[in-house]
Amino acid sequence: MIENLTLFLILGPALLALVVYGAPRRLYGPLVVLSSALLFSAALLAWLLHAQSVAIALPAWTHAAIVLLDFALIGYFLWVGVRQNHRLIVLLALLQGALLGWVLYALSAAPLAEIVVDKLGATLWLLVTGVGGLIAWYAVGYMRHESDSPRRQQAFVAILIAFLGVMNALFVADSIELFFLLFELTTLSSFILIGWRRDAASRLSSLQALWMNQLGGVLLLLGMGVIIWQGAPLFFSALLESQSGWALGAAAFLIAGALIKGAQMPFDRWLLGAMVAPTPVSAILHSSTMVKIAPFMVLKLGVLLHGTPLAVAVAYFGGFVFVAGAFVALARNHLKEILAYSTISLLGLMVMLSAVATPLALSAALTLILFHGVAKAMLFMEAGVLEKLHHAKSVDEMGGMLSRAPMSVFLVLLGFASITLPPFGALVGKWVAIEASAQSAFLFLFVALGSVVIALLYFKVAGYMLGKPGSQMGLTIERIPRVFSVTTLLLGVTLALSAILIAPTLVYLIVPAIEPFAPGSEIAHKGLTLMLPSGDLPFWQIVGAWLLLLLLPLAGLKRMRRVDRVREYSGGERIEMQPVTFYFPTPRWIVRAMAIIGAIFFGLIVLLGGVLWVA
Amino acid sequence: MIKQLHIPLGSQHAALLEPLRLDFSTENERIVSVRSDMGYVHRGVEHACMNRFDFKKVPFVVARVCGLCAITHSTAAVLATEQIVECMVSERAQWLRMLALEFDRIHSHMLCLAHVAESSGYEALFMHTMMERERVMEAQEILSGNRVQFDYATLGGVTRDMDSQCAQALLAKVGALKSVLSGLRDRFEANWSTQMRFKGVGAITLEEAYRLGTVGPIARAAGVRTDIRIESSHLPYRALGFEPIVALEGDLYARNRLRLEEIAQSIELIERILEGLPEGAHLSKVRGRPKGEAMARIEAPRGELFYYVRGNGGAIFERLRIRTPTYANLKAFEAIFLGQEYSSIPAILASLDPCMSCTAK
Amino acid sequence: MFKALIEALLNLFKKPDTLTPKEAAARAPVSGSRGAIGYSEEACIFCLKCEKACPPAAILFIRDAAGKESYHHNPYLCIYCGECVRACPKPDEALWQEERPVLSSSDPAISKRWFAMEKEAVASKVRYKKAKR
Amino acid sequence: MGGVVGWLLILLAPLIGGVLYGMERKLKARMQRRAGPPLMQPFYDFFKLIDKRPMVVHSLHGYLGILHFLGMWLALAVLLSGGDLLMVIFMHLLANSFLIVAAFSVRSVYSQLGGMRQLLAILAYEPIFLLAGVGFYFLSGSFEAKAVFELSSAPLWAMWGIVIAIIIVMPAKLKKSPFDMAEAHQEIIGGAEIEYSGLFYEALYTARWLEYLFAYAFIVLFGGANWLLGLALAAVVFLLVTLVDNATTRLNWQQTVAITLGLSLPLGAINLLLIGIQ
Amino acid sequence: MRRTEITPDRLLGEVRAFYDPTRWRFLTVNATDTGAELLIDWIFVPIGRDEEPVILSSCVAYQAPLPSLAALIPASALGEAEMCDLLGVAFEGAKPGLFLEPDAPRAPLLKTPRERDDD
Amino acid sequence: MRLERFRKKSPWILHYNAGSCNGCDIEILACLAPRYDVERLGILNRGNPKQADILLVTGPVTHRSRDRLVELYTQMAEPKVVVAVGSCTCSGGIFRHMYHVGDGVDQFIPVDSYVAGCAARPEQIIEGVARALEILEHKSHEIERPFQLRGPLYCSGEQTIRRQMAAKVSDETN
Ligand code: NFV
Ligand code: SF4
Ligand code: SF4
Ligand code: SF4
Repeated sequence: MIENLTLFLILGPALLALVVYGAPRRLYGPLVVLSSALLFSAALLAWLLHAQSVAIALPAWTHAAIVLLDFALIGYFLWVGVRQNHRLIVLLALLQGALLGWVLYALSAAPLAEIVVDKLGATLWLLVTGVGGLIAWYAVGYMRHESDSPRRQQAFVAILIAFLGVMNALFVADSIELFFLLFELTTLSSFILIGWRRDAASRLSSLQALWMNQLGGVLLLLGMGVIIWQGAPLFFSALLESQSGWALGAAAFLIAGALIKGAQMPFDRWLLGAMVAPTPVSAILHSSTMVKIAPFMVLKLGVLLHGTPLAVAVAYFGGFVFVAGAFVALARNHLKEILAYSTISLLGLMVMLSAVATPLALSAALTLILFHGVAKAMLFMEAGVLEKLHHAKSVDEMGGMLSRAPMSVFLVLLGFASITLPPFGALVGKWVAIEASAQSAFLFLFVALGSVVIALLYFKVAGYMLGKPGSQMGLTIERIPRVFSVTTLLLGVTLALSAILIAPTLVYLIVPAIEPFAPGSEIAHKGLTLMLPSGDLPFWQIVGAWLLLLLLPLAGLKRMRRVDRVREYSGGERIEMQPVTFYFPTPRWIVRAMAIIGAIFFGLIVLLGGVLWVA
Repeated sequence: MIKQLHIPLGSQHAALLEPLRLDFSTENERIVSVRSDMGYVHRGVEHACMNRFDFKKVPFVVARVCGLCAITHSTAAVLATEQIVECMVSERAQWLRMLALEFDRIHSHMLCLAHVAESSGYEALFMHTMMERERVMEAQEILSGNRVQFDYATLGGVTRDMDSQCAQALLAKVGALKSVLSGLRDRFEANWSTQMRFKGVGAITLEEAYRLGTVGPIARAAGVRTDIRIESSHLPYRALGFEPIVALEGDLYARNRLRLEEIAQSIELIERILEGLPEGAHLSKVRGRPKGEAMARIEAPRGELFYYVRGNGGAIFERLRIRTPTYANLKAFEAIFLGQEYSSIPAILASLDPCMSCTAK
Repeated sequence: MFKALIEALLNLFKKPDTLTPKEAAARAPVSGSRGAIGYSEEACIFCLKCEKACPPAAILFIRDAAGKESYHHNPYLCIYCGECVRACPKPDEALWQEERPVLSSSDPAISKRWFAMEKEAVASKVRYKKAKR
Repeated sequence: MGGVVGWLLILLAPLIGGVLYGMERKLKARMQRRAGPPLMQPFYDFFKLIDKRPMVVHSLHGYLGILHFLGMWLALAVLLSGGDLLMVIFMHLLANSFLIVAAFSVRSVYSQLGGMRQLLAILAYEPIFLLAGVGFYFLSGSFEAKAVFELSSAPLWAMWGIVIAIIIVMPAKLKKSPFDMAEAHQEIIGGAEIEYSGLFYEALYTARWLEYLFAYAFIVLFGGANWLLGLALAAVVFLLVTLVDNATTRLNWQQTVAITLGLSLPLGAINLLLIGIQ
Repeated sequence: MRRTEITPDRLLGEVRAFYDPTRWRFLTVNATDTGAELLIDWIFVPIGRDEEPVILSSCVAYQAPLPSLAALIPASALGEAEMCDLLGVAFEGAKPGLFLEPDAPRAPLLKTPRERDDD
Repeated sequence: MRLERFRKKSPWILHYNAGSCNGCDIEILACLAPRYDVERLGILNRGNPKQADILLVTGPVTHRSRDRLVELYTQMAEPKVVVAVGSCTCSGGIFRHMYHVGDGVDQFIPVDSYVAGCAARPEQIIEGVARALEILEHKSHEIERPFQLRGPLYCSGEQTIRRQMAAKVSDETN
């Protein structure tokens, strides 16, 4: 059963994408909904049925197909580079080709299954198909507001759906060779989708994304090279079992490659550039699923790193990015940019936790991966709604959005709250994070500082949206197309429900997924009470905070009676005050310094890889 | 990104004693431009003095231009009028006028200092300064019978004489004040937080001070050696051996110190006046009606106060013109505000010691 | 800061500068303090010098048909300058300034009544002049 | 704490907080050589505020004030019931976030500046409190306040640096000079509070009492099992904070953030390092 | 009071000729309604010395346009605005409204106050 | 419990200078200083109309400040009292009949306590405030309107919109 589901989850999206693309205009919307539902049910079923790891060996011909596809991709990149006259891309493509050729040349077949479905993979499928499916659905509505031809719109949505298959496969690929292909496929989809709008900015951003991700590919290939050099099989499971130094070296390269995909500094620019693309792109590729490759990779190899200087380097790198990303975000003004940087920042935290690799830390990391995915997807979708329906892109234009788009603002606030306030998943993740990182030196300082800065960031933006309500602020729910409201509300409800059920959620969703990597997690629950070894989160606190946060929107809807309305104090003058906000201009040198520090960390990781390999 | 945010201050505001409206455009709280409206207190005193009140009432009316420097207004009006009516003012009366002026300076400066402390969030220092200020207020009551509006200077002299008992009481009050002055200075200066808050804040350069025509403590704190007490001979300040105090930095810190030093100086002057008070009548008769024109300048607590009077032989002035020190300084305010943090504005404003009721009359 | 800290600490043990209600009540105004304006009709010779001298016109004399003047004073208009007393030929007898200040009032009519009185004072003089002519 | 005492304290919190606030006002007045208000003044204010005609800028704003109060109570309850210290801090953030959102939701520059500065104040003190939480964890092996109260040797001795750090940021938390820029009466007239009146201001006013109690209860933790020592420490800090309030001017937000973080964060970190080494 | 008579168009030249901000302070501009015309005085006082002030003056018709000193002496703008407000002097660049509200009398310090423009 | 009792014990002040000469204002400031320490009576200077119970006005109300005065007054929640401090505030004082003043605050808003003096002494001010507090204790929660408000208050359902209340005056006077 699992095998079939796996195949469906991997290949199904491509098929469905074809159907969606080819479907008549009228049918394509429902078809997207249907595909999303199908995929999600499959993922849910797989998750429910999953008992232990299932290995799936692919038929021999697939190897040839993989190789073919690999070269096709690299060839395509080369072509893009030549056509766009982008030397770096050409160079990297050639490098990739050479490295790949060499790897393939030295590769010897191993009797291992290419795909291993473990609980972690099954859990991540839920995220990919759940969030991704909703985004695809949302994209149907979103693309109607684009100037594209219907055919092209359908193509766009189809690519999104097909992409889900890639991600599904990626999270269960055991063969690094296969993983490389999938990695390159995500690069390709990034490139295509970022460049979707075909204007100058899109072109530049997409090319930037391409070369940076190619560099990631090169690093992956280097990692593979190390493994091949040692004559070891090109599989994660094999890699994890070998205890020698070269394995660490290989892991370092693999992780470094993944970190680029996770847009960790100094490679943050490409994710920022993704802003120019239609919003669903940002939502699906760059916040909720694709960038998660970075923490996923660290999480996967975490056990191998455990206790090595490499782990320390990666952890501090992650911690640094957490704080630095939040700081840089403070200075930003476009909502999407802010969201992008806070994604980078939080990815840093996940990377850090994955590198710490204690059961608690891994649980925290996975919690963050999941809930951040849900929250960020929702936030990006709302950003899209604000952009499309209210023509507000920068935070300035959102002054007083509350009176125009209460529902969107409310959901944005919910999204922000879910990352900064108890009892939401992401915050609980952070809480667990501190409790986990407290055991390992000073990492928690990063967590403490970073979470405060993130809170500052979010409240600042939230405040701005609330800034200028109309004179008599009654909240009337605005009319927005059903696609938008249903998709975002579903995510919102997920956040709200998971918040009150956070204890069971953690115990039944997160812990089993982490178990195989770091057995002996001490997270438990009693009813709604969440219990960690170092402290409890009793149910009444969860419920209390939840009620307060839920009372708020209810309160907003209920007008007070028998209470006078008065105008704001303005020193006795009858002037309308305008909303204000601070901006925190991060001086250029700080941004540069942060990039440099990031680069040093990054270089250190790669260097450590090299040293460990040689040693 | 909208970088400029407008922060209005006033017309009613906790940091303001008087209605005044400042509209700051700020970047992150840093002032980039300011617009002001200082006409809230315009009552039309000049008009009333030219239409309703006869010249003998004018000193009492113009005293109500401002309660902080009431005595300077009435003295200036009196000094100007005395030039164009027949009257002999005794030396004693002139000395007593100086005495009242110096008291007024002390109380005004102390109020300003207290207000600076309050505006910078140092409530205890505000209380402390106000507590010490009570001594001056009491002295003023002993001197004139009222705490604020002295109604002391009048045409031909002063409204009441002073006996030796009164002089003793005054000496005791200023003596007590003198003894606490150094402690007060310590609290303004020997404190890291006041230094952080005041040093280099709200500064004006010497050049600007000249260019913008500043007067009074603001000018002196920036290094301009200007003091009407030496620049005019309406009042016999020279007999007291007077030398103006000047500071260099021109910032809030310097202005605080300058005011404290001027308080000490005024105390000294008061002691000298009480010591060498000449004998004579405190009040002499005024004959005739104002005819011709005259001007008078005196050093008010905030700087140069100018009165111009013109009579045509009638009981009512043909023209009375007041130019107050704050009025002269207003242009400099803008220059001082620019580039400051909004959070320092109340303190800066307090230290500039603006007086809108003087300005708008 | 430390000096200020210590001083604040020491202040805890000093008697507060605040007047207690009793002290405040017992505290007579400073001798010579300028307070309420007192008037005695018996001593007054109705020279009207005080009315003329008063800057805010807080003293009004209203003349009835018989030419009898009645004195009116508005303590809520008076500026307590003492000019009236200085102008009065019989200071301390007809008109004097007390040391105690005037107490507050809640009578909402003070202002209105005075407006009427101001008109009346002018009118009464005109009327009287006319009648005399 | 925990147990019946804890819950009793939680119930009576506004009362105790009110008295604490009254004491502070009295103390402050005496330090300024004034007689000061009666001890029960906060309660007089309380009853008066109930009696005012209710008035809001808009409903949401009013509700948010009440939510702020409830949130503060919840945060206090988490602390006094011996809950997880990190959660205590997050709950406190939750409570404050209502106020901040409220501050931004009205069209008043002062309110919004207040909200902004409140955020910055949080930036200034929150990391230190998190640091303290971790410090307690190092000593007791648990993040729970309960566990701290079982420590036989008072954490005060081991966590000296953090105690000092907390004392440094305390004014920022309680909105006292020199770090009271969030309230800054003379600049932004109370900041976030400015648009509240009557009953709704009441919520903020009482939330402030709770905030006092919250802050000082956190200090009591440093006494460990020896809660008398903790109380004494809290009393000393109380006196100290009031004294400093009466001996300094207000600093602006840049200075505040620089001083609090620049001074207390390294101090706390070094202290933690030392604890870690042991 | 010693006056130097000038004509308005010579004002700027005259002032430039002697005005040194470190030696002279511009005290104020003053206007007096003599009943037939306006007497305008520009008063300069010495800084730090007890000397006679310099008074430049000029008699002009009520509505005659007058040059502004603001470019040379920033502090003069205020005085000019006030004179414009209270006496209706037509200084270059000065607008009424510094002190007076819309419903107040126009140019109240003139001997025969002007009618309000709007009624 | 009779809540009215507490009004007297915690009167918060808003001070507005409607064109005074500052004389009375500095005496109000002196009331806050240690010598007279009005906080002993529970008095706090809030500087914010919304949280104030007593409006201390000084000055004869100049034309430019009258709108502001009324605006601030309407922003105060009932029960509230107004204390006119100083002769010029009670009746215009020396400024009476000048062309840019309104001859006393009671031309604009109801005054509960008139404090004489020029300048009013701190003792007088405190006494005047005390008198106003007696009145405050017996006031109802009914809306109090500024005098220059003509026409009905804007009400929707059970709530009164105080914004309009102030705007009316502005329309009238400008
Ligand atoms: N400006 C001014 Fe005055 C002073 N000093 C004026 O003569 O205070 Ni009101
Ligand atoms: S004291 Fe002055 S104001 Fe009062 S009645 Fe006498 S002259 Fe008039
Ligand atoms: S001046 Fe004296 S005597 Fe003359 S009317 Fe007045 S009170 Fe009477
Ligand atoms: S009553 Fe007198 S002292 Fe008080 S403000 Fe009015 S004019 Fe000034």
